[in-house]
Amino acid sequence: MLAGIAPMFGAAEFVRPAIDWHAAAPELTLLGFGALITMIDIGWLERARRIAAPLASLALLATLVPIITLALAGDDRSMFNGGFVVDDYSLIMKATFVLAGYVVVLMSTDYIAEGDYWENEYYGLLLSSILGMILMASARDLISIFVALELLSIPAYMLVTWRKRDLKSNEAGLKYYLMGVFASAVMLYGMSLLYGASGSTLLVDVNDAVSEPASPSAVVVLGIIFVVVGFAFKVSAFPFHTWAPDTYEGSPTPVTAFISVASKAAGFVALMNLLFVGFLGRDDVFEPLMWALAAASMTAGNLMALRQTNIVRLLAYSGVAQAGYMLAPLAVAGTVPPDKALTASVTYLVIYAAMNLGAFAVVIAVARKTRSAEISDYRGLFHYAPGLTVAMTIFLFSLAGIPPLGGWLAKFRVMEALIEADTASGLVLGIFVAVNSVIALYYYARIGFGMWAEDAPDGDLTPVNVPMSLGVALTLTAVITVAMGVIPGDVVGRFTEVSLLAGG
Amino acid sequence: MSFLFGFAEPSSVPTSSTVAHSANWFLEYAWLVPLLPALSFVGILFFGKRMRYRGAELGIAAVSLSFLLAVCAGFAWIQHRDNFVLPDAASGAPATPGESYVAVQNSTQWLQSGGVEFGAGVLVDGLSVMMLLVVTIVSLLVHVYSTDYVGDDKRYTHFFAFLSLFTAAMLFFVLSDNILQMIVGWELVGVCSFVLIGHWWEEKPNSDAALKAFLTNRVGDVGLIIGTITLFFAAGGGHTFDTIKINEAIVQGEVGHTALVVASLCLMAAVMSKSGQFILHTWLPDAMAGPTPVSALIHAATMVVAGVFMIARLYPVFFEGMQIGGSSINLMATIGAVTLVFGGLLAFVQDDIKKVLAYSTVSQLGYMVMALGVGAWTAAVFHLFTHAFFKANLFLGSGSVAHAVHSFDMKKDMGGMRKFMPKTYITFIIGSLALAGLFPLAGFWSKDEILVGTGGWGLFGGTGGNGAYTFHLLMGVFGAALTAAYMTRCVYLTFHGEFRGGHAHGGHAHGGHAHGGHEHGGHAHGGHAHGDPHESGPRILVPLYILSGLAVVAGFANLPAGFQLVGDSWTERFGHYVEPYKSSYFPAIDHATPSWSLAVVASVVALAGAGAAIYYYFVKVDRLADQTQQSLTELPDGLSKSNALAGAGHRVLVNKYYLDHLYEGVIVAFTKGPLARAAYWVNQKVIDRTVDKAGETAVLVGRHVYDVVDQSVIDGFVDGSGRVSDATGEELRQINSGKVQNYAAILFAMAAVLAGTFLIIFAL
Amino acid sequence: MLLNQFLLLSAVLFCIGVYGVLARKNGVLVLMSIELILNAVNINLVAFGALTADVGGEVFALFTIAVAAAEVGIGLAIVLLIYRNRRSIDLSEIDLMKG
Amino acid sequence: METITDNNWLLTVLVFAPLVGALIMVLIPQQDEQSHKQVALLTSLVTLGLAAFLLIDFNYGKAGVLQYFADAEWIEVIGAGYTIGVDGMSLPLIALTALIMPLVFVYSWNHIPEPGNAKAFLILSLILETGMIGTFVAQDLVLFFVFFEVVLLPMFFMIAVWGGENRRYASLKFFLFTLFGSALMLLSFLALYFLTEADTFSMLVLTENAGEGIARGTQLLVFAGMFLGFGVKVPMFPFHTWLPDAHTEAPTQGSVILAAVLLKLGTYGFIRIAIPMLPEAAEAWAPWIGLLAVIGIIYGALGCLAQTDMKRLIAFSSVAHMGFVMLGIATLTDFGINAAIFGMVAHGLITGMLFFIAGSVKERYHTLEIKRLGGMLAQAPRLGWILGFVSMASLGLPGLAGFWGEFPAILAAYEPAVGLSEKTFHVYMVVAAIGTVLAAGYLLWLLQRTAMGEPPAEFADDPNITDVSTTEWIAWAPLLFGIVLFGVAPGLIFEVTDPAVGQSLNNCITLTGCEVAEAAASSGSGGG
Repeated sequence: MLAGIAPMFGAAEFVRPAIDWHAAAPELTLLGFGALITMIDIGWLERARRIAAPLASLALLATLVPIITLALAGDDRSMFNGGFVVDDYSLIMKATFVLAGYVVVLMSTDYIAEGDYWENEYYGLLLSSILGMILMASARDLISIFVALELLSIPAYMLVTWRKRDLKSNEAGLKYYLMGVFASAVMLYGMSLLYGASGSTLLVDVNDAVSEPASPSAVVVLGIIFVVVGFAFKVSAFPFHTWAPDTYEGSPTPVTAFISVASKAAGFVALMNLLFVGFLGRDDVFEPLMWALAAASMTAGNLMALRQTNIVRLLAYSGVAQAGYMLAPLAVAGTVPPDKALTASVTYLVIYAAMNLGAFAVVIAVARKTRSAEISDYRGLFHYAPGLTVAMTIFLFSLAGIPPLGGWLAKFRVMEALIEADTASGLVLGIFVAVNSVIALYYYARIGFGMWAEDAPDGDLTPVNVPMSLGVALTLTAVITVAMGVIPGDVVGRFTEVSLLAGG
Repeated sequence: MSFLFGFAEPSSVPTSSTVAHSANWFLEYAWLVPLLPALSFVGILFFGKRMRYRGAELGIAAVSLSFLLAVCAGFAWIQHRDNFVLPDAASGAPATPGESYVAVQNSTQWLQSGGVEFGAGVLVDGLSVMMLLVVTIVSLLVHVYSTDYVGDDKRYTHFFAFLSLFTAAMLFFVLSDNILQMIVGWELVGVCSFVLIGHWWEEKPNSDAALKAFLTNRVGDVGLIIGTITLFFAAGGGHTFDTIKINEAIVQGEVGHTALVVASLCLMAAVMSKSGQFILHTWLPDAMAGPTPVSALIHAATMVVAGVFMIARLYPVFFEGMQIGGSSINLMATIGAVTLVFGGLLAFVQDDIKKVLAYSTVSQLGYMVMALGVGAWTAAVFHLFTHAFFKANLFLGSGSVAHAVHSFDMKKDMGGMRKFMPKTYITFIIGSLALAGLFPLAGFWSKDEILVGTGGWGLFGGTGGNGAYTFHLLMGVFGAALTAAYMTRCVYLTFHGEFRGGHAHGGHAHGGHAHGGHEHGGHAHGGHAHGDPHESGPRILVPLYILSGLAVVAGFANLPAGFQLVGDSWTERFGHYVEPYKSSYFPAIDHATPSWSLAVVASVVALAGAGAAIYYYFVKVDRLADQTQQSLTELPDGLSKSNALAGAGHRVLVNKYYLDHLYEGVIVAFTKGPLARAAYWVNQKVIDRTVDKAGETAVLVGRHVYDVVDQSVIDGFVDGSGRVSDATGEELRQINSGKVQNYAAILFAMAAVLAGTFLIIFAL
Repeated sequence: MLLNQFLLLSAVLFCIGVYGVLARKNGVLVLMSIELILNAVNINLVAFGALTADVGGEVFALFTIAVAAAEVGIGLAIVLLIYRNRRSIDLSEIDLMKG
Repeated sequence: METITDNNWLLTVLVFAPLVGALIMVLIPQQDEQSHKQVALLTSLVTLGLAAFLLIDFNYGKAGVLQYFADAEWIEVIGAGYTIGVDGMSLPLIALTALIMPLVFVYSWNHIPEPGNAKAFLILSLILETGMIGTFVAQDLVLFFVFFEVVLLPMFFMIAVWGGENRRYASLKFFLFTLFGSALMLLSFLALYFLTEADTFSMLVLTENAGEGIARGTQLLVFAGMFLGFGVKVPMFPFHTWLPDAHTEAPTQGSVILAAVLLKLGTYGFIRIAIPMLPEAAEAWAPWIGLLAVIGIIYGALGCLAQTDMKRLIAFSSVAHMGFVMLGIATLTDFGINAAIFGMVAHGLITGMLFFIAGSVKERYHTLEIKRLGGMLAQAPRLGWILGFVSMASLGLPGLAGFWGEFPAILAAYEPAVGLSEKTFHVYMVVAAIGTVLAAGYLLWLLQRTAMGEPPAEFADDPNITDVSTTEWIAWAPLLFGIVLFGVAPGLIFEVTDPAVGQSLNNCITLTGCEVAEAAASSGSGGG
């Protein structure tokens, strides 16, 4: 496929790269809608408020259309020397991002409208962040990964700070921003080293170069580590998770949901792109690295979650642990067939997206009544909001990995990959996963216990008013969570075909 | 009736050379005998309260029918034994009728597991038929007796239900054709015993006694289980519980000696608990907390002989395992001997009439076990047979007395009862004489056969037997003297002297006694509550008559060979029909020749024992009682009562003849005083305490294990790991200090650390 | 030879930037330190690009510069927001949320 | 391997019928308690009817063969199939489950525990039923795992919401323990998948394969994982500590279900999965299993003796009883495993019944403290007698069901499978036999303290203390009947399980040479 592509510099004549418009359609659609929302905002100001959310929903659903048509077309596509690739994996991730974004919009609708916030910009920024994500799914080039990362991050910094007069929101934004920038700086430094080692920004070339025995080892190792550290921040792996609890707590909850799911997923997508396309030849370096990150994340995340009293912070730490589970298959990515580790992580990501979004949806719904995210305020929820309680139970225990809820399949796939590696390190990590799911269960079950078995504080039993859009978000995520556990059949079946097109 | 009793050709081919499928209806369908009381149990349980006689009529009807069937089975067995002809395998020629002893077995598959089939069925031979008769008749009489005795009890129906269940279980047990089934029966009778001992469970001593009985038996059951299992794997080519197969295998020497030693020792433990052998006997006297009919039926006549029956049934196991006949010392005989003496001594110091009888039962069971231990199988089984009648007689008699005085305390509440209850007195005397072994009552014959069977020949010059068990012979003779003596004491205290109960203790009898009072605590005694005691009614007396009649005649069932007064066809009938001698499943034992001289000596010793006691009680105590105008129960013998009655006592002691002195001071005082008391002390303070302590220790250990191991160590580990997790989580939280520059420091530092580490690993 | 000097410069610059990020309390100075780090990266990229005669490095550097501008813009906005609400931009005081 | 696929819709309907009932109940408003009770009972009766049909239609001549076998795709990507079937090993347990649930619902008719909400309570119970039956029919490891875990959540909530004072601790402990075990168990399942050539979760194939081609050391490790998973559920010493807490705090119905069925999931796992699939490792582990089993027997009994709470005592007795079951399993003989299955059913009936009684006692006396109770025979004679009867059954009285779980297990320990140390198992046998004494000790002690004696002053005139009510009779009668029936006719169960157990062990014979009690098979009839 590289054939016919001339060197891009020097005396050679410039050849206009062929553009597959169908392949780029999702990004273009989203870009168009994002621009539209921004324009409407500029033009209509207040009058645009009412249509902002529906328009954003429409944008995301519209973006889904080319993703589906691409999936139906079924063939892998590649552009720009393999810097932009559309394959099953990227389509699934794009669909996940778009659907997660859609759920976030549903969750945001009333939250943003009821608060005294700007709405039009909110959706515009949300869409551009999602645009960064779906771009990331196709990026197979250091530059485009970098650009996609910044495209998804910069709007997120602003969204986190959305409650302008709220000190916590300010602080959350500052921390997220600063840590984000530090991390991307480290990552960039690593990228520059990798570029230096390979002389190309294309991941395929990077892989060729780093796999060479002759490649300068120190530069490659440092490059890999710095890049991984940069994305370890994004996925909030221990010990690069520090920002997450503070940011989650301070931001508007729908945004928290967004960064805890979509942004984390984007981090994983980038990481997987890099590992599977760029560094696969150096599994001797990234496997121990991933192993350490995974083990540390799941253990520390769970242990810290044990002591939390705020449900958002708890979900933040549980997110750290979940990141650990998702990283685990990457620790054997070079040992098992790469597809295996990849599909394990992808499956986990998709299921995690559903259940974690759902959990945040419940947090939003409950906060509508209690105005609080303290765990103690969840006591007795069952007595006045049984539906929400059942939903929250589903999400929490799915996160804990209890069959038949979706989370079990996610953990199953992770363990499957680890065991298939048939190495001591894989087995030990498997035991880490097993033991950690027990620790994790403790805090999930504690919330469950409080909701079901304790009395409501002050005996206040007024029901929770759940607006329709939030209800749709809840239903959607709950159904997906359960369905993924009981009849994952075809949906997960598609993931088997997930393989990274190496870019060619 | 001929088709029922008569013998016909076997309708089917015998499954094994020694087991016949009899065409005889009563032997084939012997399982009906236990089934009837079982049905009666169910019937009484569900409908008893609604019946006219509150369920008693159903129980009596069922047991009567069982009794009739048992009698028919007895006749049928006699026919079978005399006429069955087993074709000689080699020549095909029939052997002489009556020569072969072939049991009837009727089995069906019960369950199948691991490729092994387990049968359930009846094994009918002389032994089981004899047991059927004994159990059904005693049970029937006890049923009748109980209608009066517990007539006012609030749990009357329930009482009869469990009498029925017990009868069924016991019959089931004796008919078992395999050990597994025996275990079932064995445990079921234990449960009935538990329930009936604890019949008046409102009072703690009763439920304590019930628990003790059950738990002591449970200890023995460990042996039963292990012994049974050992046999299951060792005998009959492996994997069978069938008693005949096991026995045959052992007789033919197919079973390893070690397995038999283990099995016999284990089973012996079970026997010791069930049949009240030293040192597991302590539950039996306590079991007297149950109603008297229960004591008569379960704790004298039937259940407690289950152990003896088991030895008899599995005799080859013990014969080989204990090396009966192979050595002059064997465990079983010695346990029996110790038990019989020990029990006899203990019977001396009891104030409670039922306890006297209970220890007497222990002692007599000791005789049976000793007899089996020395190889005198028939004698043991015969003693079982006769003992059932006279001991049931005695128990029911004591109940009759207690019914009148509302107490079992001989010293406090009885005395002079012969004036009030002459009929009971007579039956009681007959029972006592039979028990003491007075010629020609039942006990004489059976006890004499046991003594003969010991073959302690050095002394009396007889022949035969399975080794010279001289020690056991001496113990047996000594036991005979003890028996006669304690029964004399019992009779004196109960029926002679002055009545000590009634008005003097009127208020006392109902409430205070630790053990006697509750017997009638449950019901109001109408108009005669505080009047003089009076004779019991016919429903109590008739069973007494029948049993005392049996106590007289039962001994004639097995007159010794060579008893010249009757022809040979009248001697050893019991042995002939019961003992599976020369059958394939019975060891080759050597029958001892009866010895008249031994019988005479034993009788004289017994009479001496009785005479001493008569002299002591009827002469000395009576005289002192006359002098002091008191109703005395014993002499102030200086050992226990020197302070209490010093004045009168010293005068008597100073004035006694030399013979008196020798007699009282040495023989009686020693036997009755230190020896019996020492035995009693050992019994109460050592053995009984051990039993109780074992229970307490188990509870204490349980507490300790629970507190220390379970709650502290294991649970502590679990909770501790939780706390450690929590604490670690708390520590880790410090990382999130809230300061963004600290976060940045962690980010860069970790990046540097990782970079450094990996550089060292990969680049250097 | 040439390359090593550039890389060294870049590394030193990176470290100075990191030091600034960690040591300065003033939010604006931290933002400036970030610029130092990003420029360290740019030096690297351009140096490597020159070494391999590949324009990719320069292109990457251009992207970095552009994105850095956007980032710092956002950063300044956030710092300004904080200043409005708290009347202080001392980063060490901002620890409402922790644990 | 041969399977029979006739009527294979039956099992699916059987498994999911309770779930359908639960879904119907979701639609009924919470206030309408009566409808909830009716629907729940009806659903469980339908399930019982289906189970009865299964019992009738089952081909007993081929009890060793999987019947009603269905094999459909489920999660292709991980190679997990919807494979279900039933043979003689699982049939009794399915019947037990189907029987227990209607009784629980009958009992619930007027015994909805505090704080009420019949709807949620009954829905959870129905989900439990699906999970339990599903576990017994699953013939695919992943499906088994999922059903095995499905029961966790409802039981957790049952304890957490409707439990006693200390329910928070107890429910969490239950949940964490079982999850810990099953997480490691899952690792083992996966290892098994990858280690066998076939790359399958099909239990049929894995059983046939019987660990072939897996290195001994690996087998041991894999077995250890299952051992933990199943052992926690059983529960074996020293993983038992969740059980007394869970039982003590759980509502009566929860305790009954827990004791009657849930504990069996662990032992069932051993005989269905761990042993036939990894016979070599089983052989190596068997002495240790046996050791823990007999420790459990003695330990559980000692624990019972230390208890002051009736329910806790019954809970501890489960540790001892399951010790007998595990001892039977540890012998690795068909005889021992038959005994184990019988023991499971018997324990289900008996201990389930004991918990029912404990619940009724609690309802009447508002306490279960043994010290305060007494004289039940005087105040509620039928209740007292039932307690006595069931205690007798529990201590292994011959003629009642409990005996056939205990005695054959002890018997089997005399002659464990070839390759196991006879001496070791002889010691186990003796210790287990001694355990029966202790069992009698604590049960009779309980009986004496609670049922016998005069009623204590505080309850003497309590009008609350009534005899057995009609709903209680209806709920209990089948259990009581079952205890007698299986005690008198143990063949009813043994003859169903025997071929299946033999079948599953046969495979292990051919491969590892542990000729399990072949002598027994050839020796033919024992009782004539």
